[in-house]
Amino acid sequence: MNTPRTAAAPDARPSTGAVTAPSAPPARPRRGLSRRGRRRAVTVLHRFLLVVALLYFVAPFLWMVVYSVFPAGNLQRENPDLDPGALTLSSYRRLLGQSSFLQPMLNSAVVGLLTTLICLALGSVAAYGLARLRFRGKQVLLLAMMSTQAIPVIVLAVPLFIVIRTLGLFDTPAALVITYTAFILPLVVWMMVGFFEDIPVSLEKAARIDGCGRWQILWRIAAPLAAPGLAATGVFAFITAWSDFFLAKILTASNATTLPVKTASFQGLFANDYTSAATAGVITTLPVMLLALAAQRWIVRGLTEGAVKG
Amino acid sequence: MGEIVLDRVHKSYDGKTSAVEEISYTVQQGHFVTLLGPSGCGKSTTLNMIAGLEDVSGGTITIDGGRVDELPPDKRDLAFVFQDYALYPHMTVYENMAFGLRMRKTPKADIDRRVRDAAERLSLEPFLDRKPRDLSGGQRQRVALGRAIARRPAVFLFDEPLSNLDALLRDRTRTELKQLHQELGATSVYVTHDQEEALTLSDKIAVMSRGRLEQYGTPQEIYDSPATEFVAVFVGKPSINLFDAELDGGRLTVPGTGITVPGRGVTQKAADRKVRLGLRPDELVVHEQPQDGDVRATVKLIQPLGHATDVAVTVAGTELLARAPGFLNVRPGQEVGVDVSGARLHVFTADGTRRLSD
Amino acid sequence: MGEIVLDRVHKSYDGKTSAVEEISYTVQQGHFVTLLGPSGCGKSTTLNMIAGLEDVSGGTITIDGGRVDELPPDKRDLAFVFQDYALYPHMTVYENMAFGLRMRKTPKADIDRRVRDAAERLSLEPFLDRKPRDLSGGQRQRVALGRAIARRPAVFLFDEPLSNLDALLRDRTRTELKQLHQELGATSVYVTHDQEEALTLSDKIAVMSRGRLEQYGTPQEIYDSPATEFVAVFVGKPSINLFDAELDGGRLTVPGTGITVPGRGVTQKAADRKVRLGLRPDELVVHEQPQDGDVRATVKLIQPLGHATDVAVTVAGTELLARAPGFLNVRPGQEVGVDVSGARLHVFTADGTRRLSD
Amino acid sequence: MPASTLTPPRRPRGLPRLGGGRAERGDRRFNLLLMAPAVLVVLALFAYPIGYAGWLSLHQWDDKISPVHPYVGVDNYHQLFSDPAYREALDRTVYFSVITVLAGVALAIGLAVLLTQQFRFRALARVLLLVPWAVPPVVNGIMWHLIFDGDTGIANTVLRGLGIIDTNKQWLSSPTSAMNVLIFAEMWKLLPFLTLLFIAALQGVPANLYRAASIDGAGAIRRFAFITLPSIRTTILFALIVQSMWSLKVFDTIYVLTGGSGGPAGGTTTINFFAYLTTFSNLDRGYGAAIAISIMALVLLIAVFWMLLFRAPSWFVARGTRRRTA
Amino acid sequence: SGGGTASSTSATPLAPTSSAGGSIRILDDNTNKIFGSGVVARFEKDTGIKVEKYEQANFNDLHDRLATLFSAQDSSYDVVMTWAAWSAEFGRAGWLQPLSQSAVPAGVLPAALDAVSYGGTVYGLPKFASAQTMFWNKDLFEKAGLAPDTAPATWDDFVSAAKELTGGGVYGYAADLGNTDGAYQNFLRVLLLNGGTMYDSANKPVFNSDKGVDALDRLVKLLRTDKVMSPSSLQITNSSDLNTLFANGKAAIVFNWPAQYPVAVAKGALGKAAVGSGILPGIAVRSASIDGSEGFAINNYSKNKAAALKWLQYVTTAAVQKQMVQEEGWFPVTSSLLQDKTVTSELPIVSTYLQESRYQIKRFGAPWYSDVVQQLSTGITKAMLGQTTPKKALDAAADQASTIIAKYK
Ligand SMILES: Nc1ncnc2c1ncn2[C@@H]1O[C@H](COP(=O)(O)OP(=O)(O)OP(=O)(O)O)[C@@H](O)[C@H]1O
Ligand SMILES: Nc1ncnc2c1ncn2[C@@H]1O[C@H](COP(=O)(O)OP(=O)(O)OP(=O)(O)O)[C@@H](O)[C@H]1O
Ligand SMILES: [Mg+2]
Ligand SMILES: [Mg+2]
Repeated sequence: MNTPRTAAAPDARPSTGAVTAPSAPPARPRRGLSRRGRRRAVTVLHRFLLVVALLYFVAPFLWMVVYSVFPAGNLQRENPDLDPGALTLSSYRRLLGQSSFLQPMLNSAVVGLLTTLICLALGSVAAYGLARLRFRGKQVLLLAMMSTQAIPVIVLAVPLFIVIRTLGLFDTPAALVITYTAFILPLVVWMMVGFFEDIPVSLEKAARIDGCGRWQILWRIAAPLAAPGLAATGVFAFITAWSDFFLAKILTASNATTLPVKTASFQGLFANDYTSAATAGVITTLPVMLLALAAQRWIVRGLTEGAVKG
Repeated sequence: MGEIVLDRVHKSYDGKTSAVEEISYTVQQGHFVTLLGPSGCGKSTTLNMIAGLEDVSGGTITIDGGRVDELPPDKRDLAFVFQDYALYPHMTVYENMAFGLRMRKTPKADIDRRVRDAAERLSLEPFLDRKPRDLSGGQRQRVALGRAIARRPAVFLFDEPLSNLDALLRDRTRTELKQLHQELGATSVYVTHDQEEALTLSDKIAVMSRGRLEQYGTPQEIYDSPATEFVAVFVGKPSINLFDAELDGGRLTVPGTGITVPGRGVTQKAADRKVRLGLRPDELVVHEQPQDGDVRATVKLIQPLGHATDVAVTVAGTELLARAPGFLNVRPGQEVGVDVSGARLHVFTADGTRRLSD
Repeated sequence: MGEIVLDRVHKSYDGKTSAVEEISYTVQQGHFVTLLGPSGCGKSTTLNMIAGLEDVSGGTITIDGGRVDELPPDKRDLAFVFQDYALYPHMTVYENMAFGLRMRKTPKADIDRRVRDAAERLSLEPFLDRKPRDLSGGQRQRVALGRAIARRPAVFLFDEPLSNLDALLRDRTRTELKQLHQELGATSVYVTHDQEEALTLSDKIAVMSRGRLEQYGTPQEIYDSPATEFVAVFVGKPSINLFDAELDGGRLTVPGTGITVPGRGVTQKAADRKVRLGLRPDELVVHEQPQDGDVRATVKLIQPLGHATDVAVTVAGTELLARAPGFLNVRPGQEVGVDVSGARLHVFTADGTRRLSD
Repeated sequence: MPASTLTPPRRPRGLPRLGGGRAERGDRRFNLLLMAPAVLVVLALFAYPIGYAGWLSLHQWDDKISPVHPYVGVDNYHQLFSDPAYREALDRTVYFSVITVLAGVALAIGLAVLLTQQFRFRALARVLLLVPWAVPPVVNGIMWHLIFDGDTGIANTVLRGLGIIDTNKQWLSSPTSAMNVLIFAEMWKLLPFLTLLFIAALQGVPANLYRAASIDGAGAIRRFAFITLPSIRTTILFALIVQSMWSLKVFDTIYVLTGGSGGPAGGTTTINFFAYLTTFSNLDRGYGAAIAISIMALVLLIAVFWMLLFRAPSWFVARGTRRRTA
Repeated sequence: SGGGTASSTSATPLAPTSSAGGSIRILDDNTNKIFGSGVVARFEKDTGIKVEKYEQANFNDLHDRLATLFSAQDSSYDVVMTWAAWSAEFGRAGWLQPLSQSAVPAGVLPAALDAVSYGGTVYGLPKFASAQTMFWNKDLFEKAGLAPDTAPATWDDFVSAAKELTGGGVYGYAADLGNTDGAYQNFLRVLLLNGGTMYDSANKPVFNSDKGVDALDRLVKLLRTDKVMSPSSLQITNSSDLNTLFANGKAAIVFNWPAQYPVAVAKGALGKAAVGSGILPGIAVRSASIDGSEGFAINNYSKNKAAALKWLQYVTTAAVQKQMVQEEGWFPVTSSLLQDKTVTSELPIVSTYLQESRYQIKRFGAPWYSDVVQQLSTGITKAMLGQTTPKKALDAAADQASTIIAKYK
């Protein structure tokens, strides 16, 4: 499985292409032919590496999908039997018919959405303020925001647990919404600052001349223009909240259990059920994956441009 | 409607250095006034203070007799055209032009009429439903104008509105802008660092340098009688030739070059022996064969422009630029004669801050 | 060293439309040749093919007699100055200038000598240790030049190297560039869409339009005898006045305007009754009081330039631009006289593709 | 001195020190108002727990042993140095992190180069890249467990099919191979994000730089070395920092992949997992807090290390104010 | 023994009351299906107590979750699942409600009750009894030329039989050594069969005695020398995988929990006729086994302990126990049911259990169980992998165990 490794620098490959073209003395016009042949060789190599890389990224997930739609008996043997006739959605039907599975699903959705909304509301407004403000501690503040990511959740797990329990929020969606907000909000601010900085100040000046107040500028000019950023950040926040396992494991017991926790629980001591685990895995992944794919253009922009600039 | 008076207006961003030093002048109603100066001289700052986008640090601004310097921008009845146009990317052309009116709660029907009127004036009708990103640079520029026009304000402010256009379009739009002003007759303040724009467009020009007002006058005053050396250098293309000269009993001599002219109309005070002498290149005549009374010069560089030719020559080490009409048949290194006698004299004190000639 | 021959060079990006249609010309050794034309006409494409940054789709390019069109760029012994300078942002000025030499395994000492020499020539010594981002636009431009000079290639290629500079700096750098070329004497191909740059800098100009070569000649040939209507319009500022005219027995008449001139030196064939007539604005004379033989015109717009004034007038509905020297004391709406008799005639076939006058 | 006393007091207390008139002060107040809620929320939600964790780490707090929790000073931190389990976990973490961070960043650059070339289905390829990114870590663990199961995993089937092995390899049964599987699984998950970062960075490199370099005589390899790498330097730094943080914090995948044990034989117990086991399985909360805080210190230390290595601490600081020019 | 409770001093043992009502919440592991699919409903009907929630959680997650809950003094659950190790750990910490002797129904098997007690205090009632026995594949025995109905009675017999059985993709033996508990169980089983023990009477670890070293050595030999143990044993983290392996005919002999039986005889698997069941083959003793009984306990922070106790007792009733045996194959917790003819005829393994229960069945549940097992299993796995010798592995583990246990003094 060292294929991706060889992909390291295709740019650094062309020399290998010389194999296909007879080497010519340097700096002679006839060398042009080899130039073309070399290009073709590089192209072939590029496509090959590309296919390998994409297989690496997609195949594992597809295999889990396969696991979820074939009876375990077909797969847990020397050579898997992928007879299409054996295809069955029974495991999906079973899980989705079980309230003990639907409840976590609902919890995840509620927690994810609420967290996203709160983070976007607080975070984008703060990011706007930060983007427009110039003061000495600004960089430090941004850096502090980012350095919250350096804190392992494990440091906060016990204290958070105690706080949450004291507030009487243990095993409620609110517990998760609050803690996720703490972890995601700094990231949202960090990402959104970049987007707001990209909005030309002259637009806001124009709006002021046109008669907008401060809130109106925020609402009518800045927010719509940062919409792609909001979308990207929102998807990012949602996926982060949706995917969390650790905090949900610590801060919930049953009522507010989320999908990842439920999914992880399919590997028990006496009832290891690979098909259910795979099915739950697919179900857990699909919503966020669809979201990610739908918003992919924004995400790429949001994650990268929001995160790294200059 | 639209007389603007700046009275000792002053701006400092950091509380220490001045971006604009106490500036006073009056923009007459209906006039087109240009703020001209190099980058960083405080043009935009001045314009922003008039607009209310920046607070004044001192002094007062009045429009039609009413003090406005404490009013927010939207209470000042003015429109602003930005260098980058500042069109709202998420709104159509129509919405862009209507936005200012909507914010002012103008009735729907009125808005529509005024937007369509402005669009017609600028031939923007076909684009009303497009977003700014689907327009060319020139079209965007027109939308920015349209947005200002639709508002029908008492005062138009422009901050280098043409500088993002390419040369051809810039010339064309400049002409359109001038025509528009002739039609609308609204007071306009226009910022540019391009002297040609300033000369062609303005009723009056305010030349600024390092936050100070160097001269305020009509284009002809500015060009024919620059008040300071800075103005003389900044206005006019190609740039004026400037020499350290000596003024002595009515004669001006540029030491070591053999250039000497009678100082017609130059007022000399005791202190003004050492002066600065300016001669515009297009007022110098180049003779391929040196003639009597010509300064002898060696050709250094020839730059034909089609209708004229710029010739850089050296006179005893001092460089001199002359512009001759048509194509001039000279070669680098060739000896030519330069006749300076026909040139108008621009004489300034040695520090360049005061004009001595009339 | 450095003669470039383009022989039926052709380029198509998509295999269907031509970005450059079979173009042939020779750039003589040591000449400064400008590719001039509007945006998208194929100037950069041509230059890139010479550089080897684009493959040719057809035809051949030879430098000093050797075919180069299949060689990679680094085997062609040329330097390239980009519009955006393309300075390596992570290298100091010194490293930028040394990079090309390092890549060619030039000895360290040699590199140092050549870089310092180039830096001195361009007064870049104080900046050698800076990164490009710490330089002004003009300084960056000079570094880009320095990088090219340090390499001492047979051929210099420039792709609009001045267009990112502001007007003042552009003029100054243009002059420096011309001087530099005079000193180095290396063959140079220069792309621009600015006719003034082309006229001032070039030994020869290749005017291009839509991938085709319109005319190849010296600045004077291009300006005084434009081969096509396109060249006439594109070269010369302000732009030439053009009319649909009738050529009849040696007389040219612009119908409905009263403009009529004897067709001196115009060769007429049977088919050429309907022609296009071009008159340069600076060859027209405006009389504040109409005189005998003048065409009567109404002033529409006045644009003073200082040394001259552009006056747009209408003659029976047809617009005409004239440039008069100095400040002209006329007002929009005023009636003036325009004397066209002194203007050189530029007569083209009705489709503008062939010149009829000499 | 006299000058400043003459000027009217322009600066109300608590506001950033800048000049300006009424409107500008209003703007600043407004912006501060916008920032306040988020900053306060983050402060509140982090300050207390971190303080609490620090306090815990100074106590002997083992729920199973005793309900009394005496103050023990830095004893817990002292224990870190003598605890072989911590040492081993640290070693494993270094192994895991060095590979995931260095190889991850290197591979991601390679992949980004692959994906920035022109080819027909480039948009689709970049979409597919998002698949692993969207997979929750828990599912990631399950997935690789299915694949690397020694008996029924598809990995063995494929490798047998290719003739690379002839008897099934028990991937998850030895500590080293389980750790390698874990690295493989984590790489799968982390590469897309890093690759996306680098794709954006590569796209930001002006094409003319490459053209200038090729005219200057640099071939493909040297263009990569002299232009590409230096141009994406800040992104590399960012990726190294971010990935270091994540690598040190990896938990979910280990938990699921190893059935919550960090096994076999503790082979996949990184310090973060060790902190978890100590805190939640052994209920030794004081020591657990000390371990966790040591991780935090480590993360910050490594971030500083990368910054110093790149001699560009100013980049992070400058980012807040830099504005993209159109 | 170290039975001194640290914190449960205030708790008076709970005795049954007649007036139990209200509602309770139950947290179980995911071993049993019968509660969710009927027993809970019947309990509600029979007692009038409402079961607000019956939740099943992953066994692997449960310890940490319970510990977290308890340390937060949470009362979300009234009843929690327990077994030997947790009864000790949580009981000692004062998190489980001690039961009075009167709360324990008559006839509960001592081994099963042991799993819910620690240090003489009963903290809960068992829900099923369990011990490992031997299962073998009669078809494979026949194929290998061994007598299909005769079980190997000694370790050596077992090893030589396993050798005969190994080959052609089939292994003579397989185990579940993949996780912490699994490694410990497999070692403990051989240790007991070799006549060894975990701790001496002063709770000093003695599993590194000669007997212990020999026991681990035998286990290692199965894998590394005799190569009769399926290599996948090292990655099997749960008995259900082992169940599948045996049921698929990949392993001829396994030592496994009773739940192996229904899986093996299920449709599509081996079938009744092919599954042999017997007691574990001995080394120094004839046989011995490890205990896997589970039960329910009452959260000490529960607000409705009386009703919770009702549930505990209800689970031990004959009706529930019978269903448990019949549907899931676990052993009943009362001796009366163990003798029940209908039960034994249906499940031959019940009589095997009866036989096995004549010998030692232990688990050594203790408060330090999870810490010690973690250390010990690391050593065992390393020894299995040949990375260390059994002696070194056990000595090191014993050292660490002493340190850990010392904390509980
Ligand atoms: N927001 C600001 N904060 C601090 N200093 C500023 C600010 N805006 C402008 N300045 C400074 O004030 C001075 C005048 O700037 P201004 O923008 O008015 O110049 P300008 O004449 O418009 O120049 P340009 O032609 O480059 O637009 C400059 O020195 C500039 O650096
Ligand atoms: N890489 C390319 N792929 C496809 N078409 C191209 C490419 N580069 C240029 N073209 C097209 O080829 C034609 C000529 O382009 P070229 O860049 O040479 O023009 P130009 O004269 O340099 O214009 P400009 O002054 O705008 O730089 C244009 O129509 C352009 O759209
Ligand atoms: Mg400005
Ligand atoms: Mg171009």
